[in-house]
Amino acid sequence: MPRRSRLHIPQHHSRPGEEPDFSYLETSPAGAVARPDVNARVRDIGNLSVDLVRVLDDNHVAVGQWNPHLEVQDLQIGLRHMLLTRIFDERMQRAQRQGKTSFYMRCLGEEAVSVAQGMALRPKDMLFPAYRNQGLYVVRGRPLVDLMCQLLSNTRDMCKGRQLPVMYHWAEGRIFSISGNLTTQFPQAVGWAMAAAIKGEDDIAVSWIGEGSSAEADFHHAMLFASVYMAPVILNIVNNQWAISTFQGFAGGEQRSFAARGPGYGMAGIRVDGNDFLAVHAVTQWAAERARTGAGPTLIEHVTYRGAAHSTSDDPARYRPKDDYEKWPLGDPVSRLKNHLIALGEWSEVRHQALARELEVHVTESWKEAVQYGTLTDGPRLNRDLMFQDVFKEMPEQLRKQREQLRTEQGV
Amino acid sequence: MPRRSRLHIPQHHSRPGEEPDFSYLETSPAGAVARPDVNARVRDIGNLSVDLVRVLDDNHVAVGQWNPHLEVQDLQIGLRHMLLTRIFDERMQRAQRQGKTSFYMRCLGEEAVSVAQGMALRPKDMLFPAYRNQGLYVVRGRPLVDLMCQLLSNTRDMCKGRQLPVMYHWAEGRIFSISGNLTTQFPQAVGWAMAAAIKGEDDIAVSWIGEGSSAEADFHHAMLFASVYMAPVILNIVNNQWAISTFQGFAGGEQRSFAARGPGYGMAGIRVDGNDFLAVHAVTQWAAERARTGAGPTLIEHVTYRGAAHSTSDDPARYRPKDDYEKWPLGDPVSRLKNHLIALGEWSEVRHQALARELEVHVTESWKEAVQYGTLTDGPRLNRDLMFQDVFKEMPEQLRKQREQLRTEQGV
Amino acid sequence: MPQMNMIQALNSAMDIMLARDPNVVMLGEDIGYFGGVFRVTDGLQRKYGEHRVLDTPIAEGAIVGAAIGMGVNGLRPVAEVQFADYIYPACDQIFSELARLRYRSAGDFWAPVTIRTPCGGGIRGGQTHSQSPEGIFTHVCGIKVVMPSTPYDAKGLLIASIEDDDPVVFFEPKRLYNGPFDGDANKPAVPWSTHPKGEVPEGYYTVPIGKAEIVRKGSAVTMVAYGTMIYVCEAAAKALGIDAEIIDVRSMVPLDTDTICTSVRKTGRCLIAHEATRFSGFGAELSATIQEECFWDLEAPIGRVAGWDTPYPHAFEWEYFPGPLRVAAALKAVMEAA
Amino acid sequence: MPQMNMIQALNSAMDIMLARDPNVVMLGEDIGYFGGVFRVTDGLQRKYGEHRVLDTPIAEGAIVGAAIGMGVNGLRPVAEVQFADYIYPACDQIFSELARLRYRSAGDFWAPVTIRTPCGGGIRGGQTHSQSPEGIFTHVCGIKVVMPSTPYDAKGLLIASIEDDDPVVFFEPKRLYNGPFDGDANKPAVPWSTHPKGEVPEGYYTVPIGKAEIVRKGSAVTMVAYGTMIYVCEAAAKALGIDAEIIDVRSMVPLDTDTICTSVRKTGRCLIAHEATRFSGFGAELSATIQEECFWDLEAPIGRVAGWDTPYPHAFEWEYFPGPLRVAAALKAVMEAA
Ligand SMILES: Cc1ncc(C[n+]2csc(CCOP(=O)(O)OP(=O)(O)O)c2C)c(N)n1
Ligand SMILES: Cc1ncc(C[n+]2csc(CCOP(=O)(O)OP(=O)(O)O)c2C)c(N)n1
Ligand SMILES: [Mg+2]
Ligand SMILES: [Mg+2]
Repeated sequence: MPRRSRLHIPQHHSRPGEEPDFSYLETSPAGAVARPDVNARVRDIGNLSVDLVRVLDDNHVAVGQWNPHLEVQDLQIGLRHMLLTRIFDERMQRAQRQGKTSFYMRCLGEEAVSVAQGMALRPKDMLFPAYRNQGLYVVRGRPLVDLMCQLLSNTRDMCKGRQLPVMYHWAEGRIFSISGNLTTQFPQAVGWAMAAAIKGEDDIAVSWIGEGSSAEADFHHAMLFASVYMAPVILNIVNNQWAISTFQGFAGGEQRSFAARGPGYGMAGIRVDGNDFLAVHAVTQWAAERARTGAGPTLIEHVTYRGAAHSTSDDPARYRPKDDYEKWPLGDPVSRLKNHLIALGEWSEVRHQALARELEVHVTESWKEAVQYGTLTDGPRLNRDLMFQDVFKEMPEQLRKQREQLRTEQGV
Repeated sequence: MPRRSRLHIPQHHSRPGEEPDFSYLETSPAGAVARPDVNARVRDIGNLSVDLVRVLDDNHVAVGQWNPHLEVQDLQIGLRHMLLTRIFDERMQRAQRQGKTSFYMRCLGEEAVSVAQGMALRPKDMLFPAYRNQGLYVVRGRPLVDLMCQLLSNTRDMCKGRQLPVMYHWAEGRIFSISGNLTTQFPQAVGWAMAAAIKGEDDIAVSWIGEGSSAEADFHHAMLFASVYMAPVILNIVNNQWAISTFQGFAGGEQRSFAARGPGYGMAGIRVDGNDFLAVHAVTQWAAERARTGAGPTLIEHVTYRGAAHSTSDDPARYRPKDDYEKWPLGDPVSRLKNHLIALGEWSEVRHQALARELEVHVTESWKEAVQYGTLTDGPRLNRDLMFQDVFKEMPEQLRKQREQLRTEQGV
Repeated sequence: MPQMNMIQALNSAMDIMLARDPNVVMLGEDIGYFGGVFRVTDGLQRKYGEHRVLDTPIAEGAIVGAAIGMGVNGLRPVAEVQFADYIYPACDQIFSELARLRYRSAGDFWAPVTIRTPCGGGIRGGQTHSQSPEGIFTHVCGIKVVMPSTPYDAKGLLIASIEDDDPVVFFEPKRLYNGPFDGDANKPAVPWSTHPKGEVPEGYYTVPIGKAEIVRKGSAVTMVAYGTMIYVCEAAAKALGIDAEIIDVRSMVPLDTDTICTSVRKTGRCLIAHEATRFSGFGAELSATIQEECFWDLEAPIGRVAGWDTPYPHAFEWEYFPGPLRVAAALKAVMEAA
Repeated sequence: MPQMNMIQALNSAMDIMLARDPNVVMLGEDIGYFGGVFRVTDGLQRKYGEHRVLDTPIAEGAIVGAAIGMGVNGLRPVAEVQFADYIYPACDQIFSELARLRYRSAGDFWAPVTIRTPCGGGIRGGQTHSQSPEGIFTHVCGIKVVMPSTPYDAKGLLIASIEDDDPVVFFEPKRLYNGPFDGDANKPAVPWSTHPKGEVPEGYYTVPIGKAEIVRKGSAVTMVAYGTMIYVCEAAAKALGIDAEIIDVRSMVPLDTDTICTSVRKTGRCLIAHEATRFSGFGAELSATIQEECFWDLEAPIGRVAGWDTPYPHAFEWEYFPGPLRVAAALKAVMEAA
């Protein structure tokens, strides 16, 4: 168009057919960032929101003050959880392709976020996840069959057929229901944390959104209430660089890190290498202790990469280079933890292969069980009467009538 | 209550019957803050959002790099505008007490914000004010009679009787319509500025909200869009310490300055002494030039004090000490500019009194004229048919019928 | 029995619930130290502490969002939205979250939030302090919607709402705070002490959600209304000397179709009145339902009388408000149709 | 004439308007480089540049807020909300600002914003990708509300909406993007090339806002519907062999009462159908208006058939959707009532 527009448009760094270009990414060397006291004043730790907390160095060694010094066993459990998450994802993606479910979303490349964080928290801490946090269910031990039944909307679906696949919840496991609407869980987590504080309980709330979702009003709502009441909450932005087709610059990441929003609201902000299991674990522990001791909330930005498509409905080849994930400078979280364990002499390729096979069998067995309870297309199916329940605690007359009408309509 | 709540509740510094306590206020000495280049990178000027830009020192002398070196004549005009605003406010407050209007809102103590900013901008810059920016109308020369007619909802009301008093607008004067809903104008201003940039025009948009209003979602919307597209806009937060009954801590001001939100979003943020005419003028000029040259938006926090009640419906004696305004550490904007002019040898108490009398006469004369066009209670009144216009550009059949129905109902 | 105006009755309901249930908390703009811009929460923070009665930032969406989280964590939050005109920033949290949480989680999560908000015109509030948006909320499945018209009902319904495990949007017709109002702004104000339902028990009681009330028995026509319009309907029927049966809907969701339709079947005529704009207002649902249920008994078209389909203009408050003249004209039309 | 599906028709409308009027701009999530998740804006950014077709952050409220400011500054913005289920964060900017700006400023300011958003179910979208919230918007005075049911109307109405100086919320029934759909999910998909209104002129034309269309002439009953339900109504009438007159509302605000009521006066019977939840849905307004206008001609109660008053459940999509069975049952009831 002829007009000389002066509007700034965020620029993607590479497009289909181009070389992936990650030169925009600002990082810090592993071990370079100091770990302040958990009670540090926000104004004294502004650097945490700009630097990048990293523990694993290029030689797979854990270095610096943020090293959480985890037991080898915990590292192995973490690796197992991440690998299981990945294998589960692959299998469910295939199931969708086979028409067994309507929809799926993988977290390829982001496994460390949910797994390391899940492990750094206490079982009674309340989790308000987004749709790409399946690792939390793995850490907290929800049987895969249960997750699969949700994906299948079958007779054992925890959501009774009401939700799109991946929108799990687990009351006893203290994992909140996932909404289809982005970011709504963020202020809810803050409210939950406020309630814990009001009641004098020391459980904390933790919530996750994508960097794209941080554009929604509820991001601001959560930040503000967390800051004003110093709510015991950890707010996570998983910056996987993409929101469907738009890169993180369209969410405000071009000018400044997302973690920097924290100090802007008078809240601690930490930018962490989201593919570094140890770093994610360490900052989560720090933030959890800060919250639990009444020193206030923390915003954590996880710098990571969305390895797969946005969802099974998406085709990333339309908007980014095919091989970009392989070029991501922060590597792959599973390989990095694996290599760290190998460097420690506590793991090997052989053991890794064996573990992978074991987990694959576990996933396959679970799937076999799950489909017995029905799939979206084949029976057994949930009773359609369930459609009218839980709109209200007690079914009002009007819904009772509609239920009858449906029964008549379907000739039951 | 027996429970040991750990929730942090922001604490007011002084309550009715107590001594006003402003020890929480962080200030900088006049002249202490350096003035960076208008193209400075956000990350290099973080201090501007924490320090306090001040020009007038305790001896009424203008000092430091932010001194805008205004002509004496402009200073005198500024003083006149501020004084007129104040006298207008007092008279309109009385009119409300006399039952001539339903409602009024004064800006006592905040006159410098609108007047100095209005003067630092260009006539074609588009203004999106809140309800306490009447000074903008004074600067841009809207006849007081017109404002009064709006307050009276009379036959010459620019709003045709549709708006609560003080919700003015002025298309030719480039001042946008005031909504009753807080903060909605903030993202609209950004959109206006984006349009200017898209069209390649170099007018900028400027908007104002109170610190209390910065809690609304639209604050975040505005910040984000301004930052992402580097829109040519100035976003102002007038921190007059109060939002009806809650002090600025409830809007997030306890942990951090409001200006600090700017850098959090990758945007310049400046904290300025809002009662210092020169400082407000200077930072506005800086931000306007920054916006106009494509270097991006600026968030300005004006640290000031709401001298009067929130509105004529409010009773501040219920929630703050009676004499708090007199104790406000940053003084009164009118006196400070007056004293500066006196110190310059360009003003005197005698001239000030004469000016005040002249402006009082002007206000009184304007009022006499305005009430001829009707008051809320006495005629002449607007034609009630107007109620049905402007819902849509063309009146649909349905409203035509309702208009007829009203005519019948009222026996016309 | 003590006399209370509607403000006192609402305050008493909250006082009782804060005392009875340690999980009840209040939150909203200016509701704490100050006691609310209409003084409905006056004294509650002083009595129960600032951890039970919370002043909040000015962010209606955040207030509801946080209240949901609190509700999920076992509290029973009562959120105030300062004016119903300012409830829209909270629409997403109300429609997408509060209303759907129980459903989408198959009953495993739910948030017993009550949202109180003053609505309606007649106080010179102009277009942003006069709205009646209740109709919008009635279309969203999963939330209950109520509006009392007397101090007695206000207290009983508010206690019932707070105790209800479903979310409730509780509209307070602010023109009724200080007395019944029949739409004639020229008459002197009438205090609640003149009204039988200005008598309000000190203690705990509930008025069940989901039940309409016949406030005047009659045989010639059924007038269906709620909030301020109850009194306008009474005045209009009286002025015309028509033996109207007047029904106070009170609960829009769930709707007491039985009480309403039984009456219309009896009278054969019906006029519906509300202050909200007419087009797609709650009156439309009332009319549609009544028509479906009572078609064969109707002797005349069901009438609707409402606010005009324009914003509420400051200068024309009484020309806008569906006052006794407009209601009487509509009533006459319903009576004379044949 | 070229064949277009609804996606192509909408794309063509925007293409034409971007070319005709330099002030037309588009903004929304994923609409630019990517071309939209339903590909409705495909190719437009490539053709008109990233300053005319803007990718935005994920913030529906901000998108509408910014669009208003753009509109005030002389542009003619077309904002996309990715799914109608996600329009609620923008409610305040739509209800309080976009709808009221012209009124409150006495005509001095206004913003000619069009908000496009895909609505309705039938694509296995579950409760947050299937909603039909149009009824809510029809209650807000000051915005026009339209929904096309064919590619031809989609293009003509979208051009008319963009050119309209009033704000328009433009609902796109997404199940119709690729072909007419009569509610029977077991039948093979039907492409638009089989439908006469799949023929769409290449160039500029408008379909006026505010005019309903009689899509089938008939004498036994009037079926009033819009969007996907048009085809379900056709199928149901055909299945029952009933000579129904079927009216596509197209424009909910302003509503073409004349066309609808003329038909009902002729047929004496009426069934209203929509996909949205029934209670307080737009069907209520249709029913109330028709009843008021046509009472004396009605031979049976006006019927309503709609989505159940529950969220749209993923597993029960076809039990939820008001398909041919439900519509036929309702139609039968309307025909047999006596
Ligand atoms: C309120 C709302 N708007 C839009 C959408 C559509 N949508 C679903 S996911 C998505 C992208 C989210 O990106 P991000 O937050 O970065 O999360 P990621 O998918 O990268 O994990 C969009 C736009 C939605 N679900 N809700
Ligand atoms: C959306 C919305 N919520 C609440 C209100 C009621 N209200 C009007 S002014 C006000 C206080 C605003 O305080 P602040 O932003 O600090 O501005 P100030 O009055 O101090 O200039 C409130 C809560 C409103 N007008 N709009
Ligand atoms: Mg992302
Ligand atoms: Mg203030």
